[in-house]
Amino acid sequence: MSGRRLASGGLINRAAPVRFAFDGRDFAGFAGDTVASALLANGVGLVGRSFKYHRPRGVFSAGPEEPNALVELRNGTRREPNTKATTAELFAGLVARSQNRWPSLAFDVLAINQLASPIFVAGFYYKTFMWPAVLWEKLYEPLIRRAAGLGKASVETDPDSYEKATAFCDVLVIGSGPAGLMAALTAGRAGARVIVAEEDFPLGGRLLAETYEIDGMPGAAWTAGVEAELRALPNVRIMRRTVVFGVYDGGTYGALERVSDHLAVPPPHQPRQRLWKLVAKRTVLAAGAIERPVVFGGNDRPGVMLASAVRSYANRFGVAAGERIAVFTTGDDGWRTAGDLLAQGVTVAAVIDPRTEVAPAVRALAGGAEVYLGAMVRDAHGAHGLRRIDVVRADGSSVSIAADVLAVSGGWNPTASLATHHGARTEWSDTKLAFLPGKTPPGLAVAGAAAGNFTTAEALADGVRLGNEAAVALGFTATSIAAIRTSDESFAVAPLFHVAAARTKAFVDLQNDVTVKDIALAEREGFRSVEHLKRYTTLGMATDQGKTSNVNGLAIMAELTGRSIPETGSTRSRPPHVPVAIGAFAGLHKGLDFKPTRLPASHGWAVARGAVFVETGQWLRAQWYPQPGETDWLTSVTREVKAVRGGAGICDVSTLGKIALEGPDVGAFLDRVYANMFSTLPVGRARYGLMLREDGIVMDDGTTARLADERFVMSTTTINAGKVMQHLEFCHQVLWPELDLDMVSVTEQWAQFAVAGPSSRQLLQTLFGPGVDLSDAAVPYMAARELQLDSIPARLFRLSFSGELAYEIAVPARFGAALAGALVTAGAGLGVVPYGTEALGVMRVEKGHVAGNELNGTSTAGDLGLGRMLSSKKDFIGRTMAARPGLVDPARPALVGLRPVDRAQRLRAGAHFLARDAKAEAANDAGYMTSVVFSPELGHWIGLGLLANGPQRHGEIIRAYDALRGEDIAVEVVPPVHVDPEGVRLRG
Amino acid sequence: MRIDCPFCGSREIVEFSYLGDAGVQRPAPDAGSVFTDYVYLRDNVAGRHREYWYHGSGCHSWLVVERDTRSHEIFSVDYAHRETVR
Amino acid sequence: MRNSIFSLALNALSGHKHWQPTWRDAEPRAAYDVIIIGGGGHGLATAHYLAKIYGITNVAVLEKSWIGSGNVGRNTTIVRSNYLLPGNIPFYELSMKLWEGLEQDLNYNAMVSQRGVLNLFHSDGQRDGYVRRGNAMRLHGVDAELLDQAAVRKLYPFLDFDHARFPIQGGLLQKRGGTVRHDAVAWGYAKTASARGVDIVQNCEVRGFIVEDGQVVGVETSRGSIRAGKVGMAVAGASSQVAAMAGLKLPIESHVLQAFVSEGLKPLIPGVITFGAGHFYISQSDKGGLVFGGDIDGYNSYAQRGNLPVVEDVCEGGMALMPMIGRLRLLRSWGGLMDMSMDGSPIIDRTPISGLYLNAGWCYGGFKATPASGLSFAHLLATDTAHETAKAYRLDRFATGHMLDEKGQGAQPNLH
Amino acid sequence: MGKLAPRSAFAGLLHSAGPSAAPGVLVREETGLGLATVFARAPYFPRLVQSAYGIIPPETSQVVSNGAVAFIGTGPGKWLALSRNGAAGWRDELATALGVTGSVIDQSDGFGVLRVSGEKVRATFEKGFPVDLHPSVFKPRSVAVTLVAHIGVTLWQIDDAPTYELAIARSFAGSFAHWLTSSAAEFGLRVEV
Ligand SMILES: Cc1cc2nc3c(=O)[nH]c(=O)nc-3n(C[C@H](O)[C@H](O)[C@H](O)COP(=O)(O)OP(=O)(O)OC[C@H]3O[C@@H](n4cnc5c(N)ncnc54)[C@H](O)[C@@H]3O)c2cc1C
Ligand SMILES: NC(=O)c1ccc[n+]([C@@H]2O[C@H](COP(=O)([O-])OP(=O)(O)OC[C@H]3O[C@@H](n4cnc5c(N)ncnc54)[C@H](O)[C@@H]3O)[C@@H](O)[C@H]2O)c1
Ligand SMILES: Cc1cc2nc3c(=O)[nH]c(=O)nc-3n(C[C@H](O)[C@H](O)[C@H](O)COP(=O)(O)O)c2cc1C
Ligand SMILES: [Zn+2]
Repeated sequence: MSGRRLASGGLINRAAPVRFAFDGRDFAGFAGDTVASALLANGVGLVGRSFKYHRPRGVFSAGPEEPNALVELRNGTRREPNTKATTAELFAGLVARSQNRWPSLAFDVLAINQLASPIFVAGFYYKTFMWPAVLWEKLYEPLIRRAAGLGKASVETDPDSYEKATAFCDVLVIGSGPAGLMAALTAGRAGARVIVAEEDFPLGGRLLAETYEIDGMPGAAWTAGVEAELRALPNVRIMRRTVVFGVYDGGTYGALERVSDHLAVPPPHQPRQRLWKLVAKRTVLAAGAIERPVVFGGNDRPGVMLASAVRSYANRFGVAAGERIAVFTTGDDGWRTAGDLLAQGVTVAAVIDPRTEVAPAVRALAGGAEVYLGAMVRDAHGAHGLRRIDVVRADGSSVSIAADVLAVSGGWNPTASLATHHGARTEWSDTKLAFLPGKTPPGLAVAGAAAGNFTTAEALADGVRLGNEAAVALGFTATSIAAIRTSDESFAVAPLFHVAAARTKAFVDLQNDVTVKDIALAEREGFRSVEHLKRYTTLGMATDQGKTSNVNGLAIMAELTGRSIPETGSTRSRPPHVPVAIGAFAGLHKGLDFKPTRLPASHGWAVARGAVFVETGQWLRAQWYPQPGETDWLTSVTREVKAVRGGAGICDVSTLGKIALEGPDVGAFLDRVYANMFSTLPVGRARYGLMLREDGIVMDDGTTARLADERFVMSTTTINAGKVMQHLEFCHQVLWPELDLDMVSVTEQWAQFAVAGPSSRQLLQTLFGPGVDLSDAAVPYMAARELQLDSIPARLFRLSFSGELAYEIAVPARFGAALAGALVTAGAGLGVVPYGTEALGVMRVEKGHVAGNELNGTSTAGDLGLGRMLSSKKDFIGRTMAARPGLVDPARPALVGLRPVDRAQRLRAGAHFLARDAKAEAANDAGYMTSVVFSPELGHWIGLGLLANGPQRHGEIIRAYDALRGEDIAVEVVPPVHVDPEGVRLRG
Repeated sequence: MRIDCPFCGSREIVEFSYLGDAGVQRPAPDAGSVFTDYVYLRDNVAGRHREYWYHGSGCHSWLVVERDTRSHEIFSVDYAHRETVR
Repeated sequence: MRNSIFSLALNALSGHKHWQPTWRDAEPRAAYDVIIIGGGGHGLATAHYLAKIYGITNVAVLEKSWIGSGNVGRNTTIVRSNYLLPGNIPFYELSMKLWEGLEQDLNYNAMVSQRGVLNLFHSDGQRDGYVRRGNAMRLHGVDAELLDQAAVRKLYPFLDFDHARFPIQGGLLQKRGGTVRHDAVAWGYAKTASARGVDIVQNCEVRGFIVEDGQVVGVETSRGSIRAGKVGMAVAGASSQVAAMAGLKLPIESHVLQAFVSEGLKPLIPGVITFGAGHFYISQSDKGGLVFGGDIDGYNSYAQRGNLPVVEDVCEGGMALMPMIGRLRLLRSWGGLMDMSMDGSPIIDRTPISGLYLNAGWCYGGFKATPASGLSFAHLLATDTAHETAKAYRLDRFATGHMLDEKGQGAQPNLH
Repeated sequence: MGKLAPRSAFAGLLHSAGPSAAPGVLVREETGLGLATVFARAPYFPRLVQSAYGIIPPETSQVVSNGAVAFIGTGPGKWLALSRNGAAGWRDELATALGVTGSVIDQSDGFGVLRVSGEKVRATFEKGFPVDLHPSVFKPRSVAVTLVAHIGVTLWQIDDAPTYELAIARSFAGSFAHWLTSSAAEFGLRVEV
């Protein structure tokens, strides 16, 4: 293989070449590569353009902290903008493109933004673009919006699926570096149920990227040994490609498993990703640390990289990031990059360290390479790739060094953000030169580099200690682990966050193009709090959330304000720890699976009859049943209504809530929850009931029947079924536990049909046969009966929503579909039709019955003409508050009926009422139309509405004003009951 | 957040509905303006809070949970009225 | 010691010397005519209008942290005046008008962007509700348009029209609605108030009231006691806590509302969209992030952070509405403390304690109210009478039964 | 009138999915069960249950069974009483046996009941059940009333195989079957009759 692939070494599979494309060019890498390592191996240094100035950018890191190497991965509906090349695993046929450039990566027109950079300083938006105001939406904002943003999203539906899952454990170990592995091993050996979550595809953490030895073995080999033991323990579960992204309450951790992202497409029945909720009793956070760069002039040039990343590429991926690599480090760790490179035969151009003294063993790592102590890199040069660096010595003299890669190390930032998700801030340590976790979430302890214990020996020891502590806290016995030998590591580092002498633009936040000058400007303008600094300059707000820039930014602010770093503080980090696909949070709940669908027992029957369905909460209900030749809904609905009023119809009303109440105190209980009286209801009878909220507003209505002395069944509206159940259980369990009764929902148990129309009795008589007496005397209006239908228990209620002679019949739900058929058969000679919710609605409006549009959570019983139902003989929920002046004001809009004066005109719900000659303005708003239907009986549209002083205005002509539709029509105020006001029909 | 239902065990909050302050007491009928306080006024403490939760997707018990509103730490969970457990 | 060789640094940083602090970071003085507790949008706007319209400049805004650290700095930036009830519409419309002139008023670009707010409906009942609302708006002279499904599709072709569990029927569009760059609102008001002499005091937490003869005459703070002729509270999520210092109990609960932003993207969603069949609304920031949110977490909280179920609920709504966002990544989530009132509407009123004034109960909708709230509260503080548009926001409306319940949920704050 | 034909809750809703060679999950609808919600109303309620069925209703979220009849604890003082002898007469039989000591409400049609087993049943359930089903925690006789993919489910474990039974409110059967099918497909789901 050409380019920078080293002759040997690394954890890639050299026997498995993988072809991929970047910006339309074909390349090859190996299994085990990331897109970034494969690009570097092919000598591709320029991979993207920056956010604001469109500056050329290259790979900067080797992990999730990457600010620069963001690509659009995959094509078409699977396009994934802003994907980190440093974590994307290579697969055969992978396609990636660079972003934020036009027309090409090498030549990007918007790079002229750089010329204007003196004006594009932090906060420049706020100071300009104000005149003229109209140009903001038309001109300035579109320009700004187009220039901003990075990748392009696909606008088509994501074709892949996602899953959600929950797993429980005793000990969750986050990270599988030396600290995590030992924590898992100790807790696992002790017998605890352990989950190890590792973001990367192999286990091992930094051990995969370093050359030091553990127990005489290379880190990767040692890792393999531990992994094998962990795999053998049945109580340990290893989750690779799984990042823990958030710490929530109650030991709940959010994690994302990238199940198929390393494949071209997910295998059959496999999701693309799986969202895990990990519920843990104890957690060991062993997420390692991220190297901190130093800020200097031109530090964004492609080729300027983290020193640890250069080591990762060399040791884990067998790639030399450059041909002449210089190292700029403020601590011992960076020297190891020089040592490892030299060992691989890569030229090290120089090692530059601002410290004047370095331990001899560290110094020896640089071998024969040039070393500059007491010196700093001032500026880096090179257009599309690094060419040389200017090094300035303590005495002010400078020297230029040719290099195509500069490996930079300014110390390490512990990856402790998960430990701060509950709100505690990290604490600065002057000795470690790092922010360390402070107060941690309950049950969570931090190990290894994440705790600032940066050496392998410390990481291993932390892991053993905390793994044991967690196990012991859960009642397991600690295990002892023999001391593990590790190579010596020295960790000394000097504080250097930026090189003040820089002559060219020095970037703090590489992705959002925030420079040292921007920070200085923010300081001058008073944005000195780090949180102000962040919001004013956008420092740390990009896709990397400032993982390599926040600390440098605030350190610069600390210098500017003369405060210490702890006084300056750090910004708050928030979930997710790394960006997570929105689809994963939704799992399978999208499209038709957004919410479950509830189907009544007769659904299949209705489908077979060609019904059109409507969503009612989670239920699907038949809305109407079009007949051949009927092309618009109104024709069908009108036919259904006429058929019911002229003969008989059946309608599935199973979706209404049904609650069984049993016990000696049900009557007393109902008296307290209903506004009207129920304890007096005789056995075998039903009564309409009105339920208020405690604030005096109507909550729900329905009928409740007494089937036996201590046995009642209540019905609720479909929408409020759950809410009423919850309310009743509150009243019983909390307010009046002394009342002896039980209640349970039986909505699902009974399939219930309305059978309505003048022929309904005849229909039922056919159904039940002559043995059952259905005469008015035997089953009068509001009767409730338990009887048998074909030796099946059935319930018959003489209730009417339509105003016709009508019944509701209920059978156990398994017979629901059959009953629907049987009802139609029984009514064959009577012209029976099935009718849907529309016809139901038409008839209820004709009868002036209130429903959802009127029971809207703000209407009182009085508003709905039901004021007389409020019993004065007893206390009930809502009684006291219903008497407040605002709720009994006679001027409140109250229920009326409406008819268009010109009968040909259509009414519209939502129209507002105005007096006939009133101007259309708010002061004259007298109420609004709540429900409208076309009445087949009357041959014109009718409505219900809430009108100020309504009941006193019957006969008045007012206007229904619907400005939205440009309509303004004269309507007559009439009583709400439009059809059969005397109720002759329902007594049949 | 997870609530340790005394009947069902530890469950995620999606199974529960929240009602609020369990410190309020429904006044006697005709208590007048005390009713306004009952229905509308809340201590809304920052700290330990006794509150009603309903395990509607579980055992249907109304619970009183004592919880810190600053940390979401839960100290105790009990049936709203032990008497209902016969 | 090592620092010395690096202290050269500071000298290089002199490029933008002429810029002044946007506001004076004032030291608290011993007494003011008016103290406003809370350096959020409402507190700072109140100071601006007190100084500008009522000429009262001996004013301090006391902020316990940095200004804008509360909800003004963490909201989803939507402004609109598409309200339903007569007690609300004029107030929010005043606010809308003030937004429209804000940049000129403040000489600060808060990026008021009238990109349109679309509320979708998915059922006939919902449509009727929106028609009622739209007509109420039109009666108040507020713009509103009813869109059918085809019109919605034309505007937003990428919504799920064909495989949706709750199909989109149409929407109510307010074209004048839109977004405003939230932080800049706080900074802009702070800038002009400060320029007129108002003291903006950060890191100054009010811990108690100075009460003499039953009258509030000042506050105790983390930076000492400060006296005042009048004290106004505009502390949003902390309303109950601060009121309790004066012995007051409010019809308010504090709940957490989360919000979310995606990674930056090229322009994708031109306006603001609200899903009608789930808890989800979305817009795109000028930086390119999709800014979205949903419902509150639903339990009393002062934690300023939420839990996972609501994140899932919001993303489920998002995927149901626009399945193309599946591969886009959620970058950051956060929470704010909502002062959820018992009827979902705010309170701008005097309190039973003389000298103490209340501005609270904004729930999750108070950002859009910032200018009108500031103006009305300034009016109340200056004149002791309610501003014309804020007359319905009385504290005693719960006792008298004149609630302003836009959602019809009753006295359950977590449902508003 | 002819006899009304019953239709079980999951009739026509369960379909095999995924690899069929060695299916990891087996499912079967249990029909012909009697179900009732039973509340204890008096202290001697357990004794009446015992004398009728030889079992004591558990006070915790457990199921106790005599083979033909099981009491599944679904709440304090509340059980789903299951009879394998069919729905007909089950409520009345229980009501007679318990007299005034208990309330009995027929639910034989309120739920569809599935019996699910197989090598991969826990791996499947992990994708929906927010309850710890590890054998050290959830064992034969354990019961959980919970939410799976927004659907209420009552789950109880039959044996160590593990075999479970689940009761799902009838109207949700289609949505639940869909969840089960898509979650088990990767392991192979076989519908048994
Ligand atoms: C996630 C989220 C999304 C939202 N989305 C929208 C939206 O799209 N549209 C909309 O209109 N509204 C929205 N809101 C609501 C809106 O942000 C708030 O209603 C509004 O900002 C509240 O007013 P404020 O700006 O004055 O509050 P804040 O900014 O919270 O100001 C209150 C200030 O008081 C300070 N304070 C508290 N206690 C003390 C004390 N003792 N001493 C001194 N200072 C104190 C606080 O630190 C804070 O700075 C949203 C809110 C959130 C959290
Ligand atoms: N000497 C130094 O200056 C220095 C500095 C830093 C690190 N190190 C080396 O690093 C190692 C530290 O060991 P360690 O175990 O603490 O860390 P580590 O870096 O070796 O391992 C951390 C692991 O956690 C994973 N991870 C991070 N966040 C995660 C998340 N949210 N979810 C899932 N996985 C996540 C990472 O992918 C990584 O594999 C030692 O080998 C040490 O020598 C040395
Ligand atoms: C409208 C809006 C847009 C935001 N865009 C971003 C963003 O692009 N990147 C980011 O990191 N945070 C963004 N945030 C979130 C803030 O970083 C921060 O989380 C929020 O203001 C709350 O503050 P806190 O997290 O410090 O408590 C945005 C916030 C808002 C309100
Ligand atoms: Zn429970």
